[in-house]
Amino acid sequence: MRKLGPWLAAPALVTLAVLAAVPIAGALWQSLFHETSREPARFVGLGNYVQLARDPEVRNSVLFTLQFVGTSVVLELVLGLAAALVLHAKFRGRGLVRAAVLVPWAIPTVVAAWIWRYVFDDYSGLMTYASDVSWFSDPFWARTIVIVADVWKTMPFTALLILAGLQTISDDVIDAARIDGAGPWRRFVHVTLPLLRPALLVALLFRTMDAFRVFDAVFVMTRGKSGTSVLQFLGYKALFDQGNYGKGAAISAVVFLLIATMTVFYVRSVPSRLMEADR
Amino acid sequence: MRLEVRSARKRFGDTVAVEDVSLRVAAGDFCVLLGPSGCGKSTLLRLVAGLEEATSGSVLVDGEDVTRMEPGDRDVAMVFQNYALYPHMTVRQNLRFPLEMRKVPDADARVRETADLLRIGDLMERLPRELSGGQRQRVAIGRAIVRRPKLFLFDEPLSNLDAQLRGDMRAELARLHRRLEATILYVTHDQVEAMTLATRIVLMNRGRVEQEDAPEGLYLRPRTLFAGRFIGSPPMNAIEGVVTRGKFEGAVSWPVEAPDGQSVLGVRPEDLRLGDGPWRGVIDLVENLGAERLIHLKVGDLSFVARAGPEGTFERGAEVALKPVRVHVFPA
Amino acid sequence: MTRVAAVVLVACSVAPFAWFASASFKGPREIAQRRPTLVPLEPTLDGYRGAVDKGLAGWMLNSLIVATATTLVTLPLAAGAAYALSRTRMRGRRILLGLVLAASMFPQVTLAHTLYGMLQSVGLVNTRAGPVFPYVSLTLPLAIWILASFFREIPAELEEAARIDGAGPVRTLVRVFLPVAAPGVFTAAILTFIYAWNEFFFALVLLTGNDVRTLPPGIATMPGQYTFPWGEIAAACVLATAPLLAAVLLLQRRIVSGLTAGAVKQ
Amino acid sequence: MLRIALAGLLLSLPQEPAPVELHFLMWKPHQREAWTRALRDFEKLHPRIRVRVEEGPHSSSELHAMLVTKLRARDPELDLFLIDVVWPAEFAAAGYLDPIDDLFSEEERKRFFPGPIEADTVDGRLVAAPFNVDAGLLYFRKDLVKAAPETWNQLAEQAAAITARHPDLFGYTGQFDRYEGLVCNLMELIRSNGGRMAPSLDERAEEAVAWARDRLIGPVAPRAVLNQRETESREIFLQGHAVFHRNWPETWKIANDPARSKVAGRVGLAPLPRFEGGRSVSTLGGWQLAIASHSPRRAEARALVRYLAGFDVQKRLTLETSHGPSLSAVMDDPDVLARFPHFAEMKRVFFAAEPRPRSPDYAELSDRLQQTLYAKLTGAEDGVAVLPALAPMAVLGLLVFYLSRGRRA
Repeated sequence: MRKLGPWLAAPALVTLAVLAAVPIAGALWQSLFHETSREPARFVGLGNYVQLARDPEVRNSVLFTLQFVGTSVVLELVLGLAAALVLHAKFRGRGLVRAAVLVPWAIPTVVAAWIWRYVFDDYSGLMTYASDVSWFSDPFWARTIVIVADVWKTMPFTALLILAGLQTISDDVIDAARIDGAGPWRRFVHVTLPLLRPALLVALLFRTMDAFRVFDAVFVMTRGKSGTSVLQFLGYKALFDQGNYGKGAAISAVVFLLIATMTVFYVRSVPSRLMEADR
Repeated sequence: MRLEVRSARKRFGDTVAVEDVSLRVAAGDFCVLLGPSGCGKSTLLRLVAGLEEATSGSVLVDGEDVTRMEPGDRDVAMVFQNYALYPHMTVRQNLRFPLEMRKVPDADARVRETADLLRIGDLMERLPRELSGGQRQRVAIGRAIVRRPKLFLFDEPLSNLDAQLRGDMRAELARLHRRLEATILYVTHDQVEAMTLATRIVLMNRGRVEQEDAPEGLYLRPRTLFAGRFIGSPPMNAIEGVVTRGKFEGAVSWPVEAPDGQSVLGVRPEDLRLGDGPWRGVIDLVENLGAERLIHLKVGDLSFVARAGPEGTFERGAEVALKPVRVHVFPA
Repeated sequence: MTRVAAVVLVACSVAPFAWFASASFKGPREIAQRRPTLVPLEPTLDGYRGAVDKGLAGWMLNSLIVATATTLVTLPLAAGAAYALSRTRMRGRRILLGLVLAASMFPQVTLAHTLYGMLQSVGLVNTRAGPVFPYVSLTLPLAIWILASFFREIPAELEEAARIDGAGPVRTLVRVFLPVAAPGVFTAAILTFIYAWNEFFFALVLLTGNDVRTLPPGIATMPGQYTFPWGEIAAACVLATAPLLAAVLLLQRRIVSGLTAGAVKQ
Repeated sequence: MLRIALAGLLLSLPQEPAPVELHFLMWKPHQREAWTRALRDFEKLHPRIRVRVEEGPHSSSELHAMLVTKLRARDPELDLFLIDVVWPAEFAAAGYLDPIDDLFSEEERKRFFPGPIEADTVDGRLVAAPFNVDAGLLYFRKDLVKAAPETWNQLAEQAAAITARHPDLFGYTGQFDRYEGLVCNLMELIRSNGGRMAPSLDERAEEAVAWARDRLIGPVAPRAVLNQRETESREIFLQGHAVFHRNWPETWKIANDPARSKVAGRVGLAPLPRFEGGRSVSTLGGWQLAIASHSPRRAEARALVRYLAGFDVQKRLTLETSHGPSLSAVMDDPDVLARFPHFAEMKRVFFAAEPRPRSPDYAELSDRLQQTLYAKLTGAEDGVAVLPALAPMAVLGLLVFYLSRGRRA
């Protein structure tokens, strides 16, 4: 079976090359041309990127995307950690609680977007009991709601990753700390947290990459208005609404490069052991 | 059935696991590959099994070269350290599997016979996770026996069992070896298992054969200090010194028949007699093991261990005379 | 204390969906009312009937077809690669796994344009087969990662025992390896299916005809020319989520182990 | 040489032409039977031509995406199709449309409403034929409003007076969500103040937008309109919660349908108000018939265009689907007026309907316009301050640094 290795891996790797690597290369190449549904392709080198840099809508989109990623990932980590601690505690009905926590993760993102749009609907939303603010037309609230929807939807995923980390910590280490007189808080800070580092890092890595790819919530809830136009949405609009293929390719290249740099920055800092592949 | 290994070598990258090993196992032999962990004994076993390919050298079964042959075609059975029972199959299916692979006609009869032999008849419909360590071990052995192979390979089969169970299983293995007149190649780091089970022991160290001999031979006539100290526990006392014209001079001196030159005098704790003799030692510690006592004493700045029966009083700090009844000399 | 925290956690997780589900049973008048009622006063199935009229059944069937097709294509590819990456001492294994992990990071929009052109040239735009291609490339990395983690947990002695028992490579794979790896394969299949069922970007871009649309684009573009049917949208959302909820509640342990497989090394 | 000439001759002999299948792509019709009957009659007139209809998605942006895909790929299964009134410039620039100047004489073009013809003429050439017309209209509660307001300020005053007596009513609802509808609603305010939207908002345009922000949304219309489109804003009028309401012609039928509207029978119709010194302007909508430049069946497609743009078919479809015809004469027809008395009022509005700013890059132009107008209306800059945007990322970076700093666990 040893010699079969390369043959077994080949089909998957070829698929990935053709359906992922080639399109990425295509996008990067396409971003060097000015092409629209009305005009043929014309080489402009980095012209598209210069235009993007000068376009305030793109500037706002990059900034909001970063704000979105930062806020939602940090919130998900903190809430996820809290949820994981609750799930890790021993009490009757724990399985039920875990199932309930999984519900948001299982829900399609489009559905989650509709839910929160209905909660915050000006006319017939739940929040009309709270105040008459027209939520989605106010940039601050529109952005907050998009982040809340994402945190609500994916916090369970982070919680599960951290819970897995918690479960690898053997109870007798915690007992030892208890015997050494460490109170619950100090046990958490000096024993649990340090041992949770790998799990927290992996959760951060996965979630940051995913957060950059936000699109569904913005499309359904706000269609990018009130400053919630994330990069993927901007790329979608340029490519499929405005038929500006050069601009769309350039935006999608920016998204890709942002994620690539984050990945390199992360992979260098995540303990290589996690990336360990061989036995 | 005759197994022969001719100057086998195995390298993993730049580390050499087995270095030019040759050995012969006759039919009915219980040959034990003994040595510390990392000495290459398991790798050698896997070479014989065909799970690893020799970098050079060859393996012959009944004179037939099987070096490049698939494990399944070598008519060889193996019992793994972690039993390697198929978790999704019941005991019966585990036993039947090798027979199915070979399309053996009287499979059910052989399975029943093996189950009776190993007294696991009542476990047949259970899954491996529902068995105890000892039961799993017995089923693993059953899966080897049911095939009636030319050669049985054991890879430290008892190391996962507790002391009590290990003793029982050792007796069981010895009984099976006699009943089946099986030819066995057995790997262990436990010298007690080697001494009790083996008809021949191959002591290995850092990929090479240190010494190959019957158990008594290895115990009585160790050829190197390593062999001397590996067999017997607590290990043989070793005193550095020099031999000149039939007399060893070191922290102690004793007449020996050995070539002149730097040497090491080896004395087993059980070969030391306390009470009289030219050597003087001060008792440092007395360990009471019930049936016997281990007396730790200082001779000059050397520390010795001697074995004594339950009688006799030995006080810490007391001075005592002692002499060896047998010595071994090894070139340094 | 943890008991209170657990209640809060459950409430926050389930309440929003529960409220939206209750909205799905409200009639058009009650739902469009200012400051809606919490529980439907006059429950009715109009929402569900309306959603079905809009083509929900078709969307659901399309989602099922696309998700199943994706899973059936992704799993064998992933199993092969995962086996090679975790069981054989293939050269360059670590780099390949790193590449595979990187492949799961690609944003959809970057793939979109060229992939759209490729699919268009073979006439696969606006067909159910269309989205399967991007879905496979997006689910492969996750599936490989999960399967590799599961395969790594299977002791090598099992295969060696089978080889010694005389089973050839194929029989070893079929009779010994796959049955033992089945739970892992099943978990990877569920997660792949759920991803394909939930995916929105490519479904929106590649499936414009209402007869081939899957659930996400169908639901997202439900507000039509004439009505903003909150009742129908809520109903469609409930029906779109039902199969997933069932899967998650029934296979919770499996899904959890899949999600955390390998993510955290002992 | 002779043989080639002969072969050429043979080919051009009038043989019995083979039957042709014409592919017509349109949106999902509301009264499909009316369309089917009209097309079957066309096939009777032209036995050689079969018409195969493909129904695209209803939303115009999705139909746009589908059409561009097919046209870029020169899809053989596309001969005739419907395009929105704002697309001719883009599609003509891309070379997708087969000009049809020769199909309608100067005289015949005059029989269409001027707005659509203007929208369908690109660089002086007629590239599409108007099929139906939409225009912004003012709906109001006849039982509450004595006479429709002439000016926007009058509307505000009347609304204030009425809502004072009926506190549960809103004064006005319209479409002010950030989408194409916002451009239509605000164009009607801006143009009726004599302002211009393209290439940028001029001073009178800014005035009109300011009026909408300060005097309309909030005091008269609920702020919710900033998140509402045609359907949500109409629902409030149908539930009887609004005095005035701006929408397209099809709202007339819905508002008078008792099954769906609480105000059926109490609905008035009028041209949209204007600012002092301006004139009432409605944004032009509606669909045009266009022929694919790459289609080998252009001759047959032109026959179908003439048929569908002809008086008889326009009249029939208007009667059966109640949409606004593109030929003005149809709205004077006694049978039509008998059926739809409100058409008399609507006709004046259709004549005053103006196309939106025209450009080959309309989608981008409209998107930027929506951005600017929405920011002005909500009074909130979309801009993201750099600091609050990067702060969370900094926290994230610190977290990663802290978590990875420890000894390789």
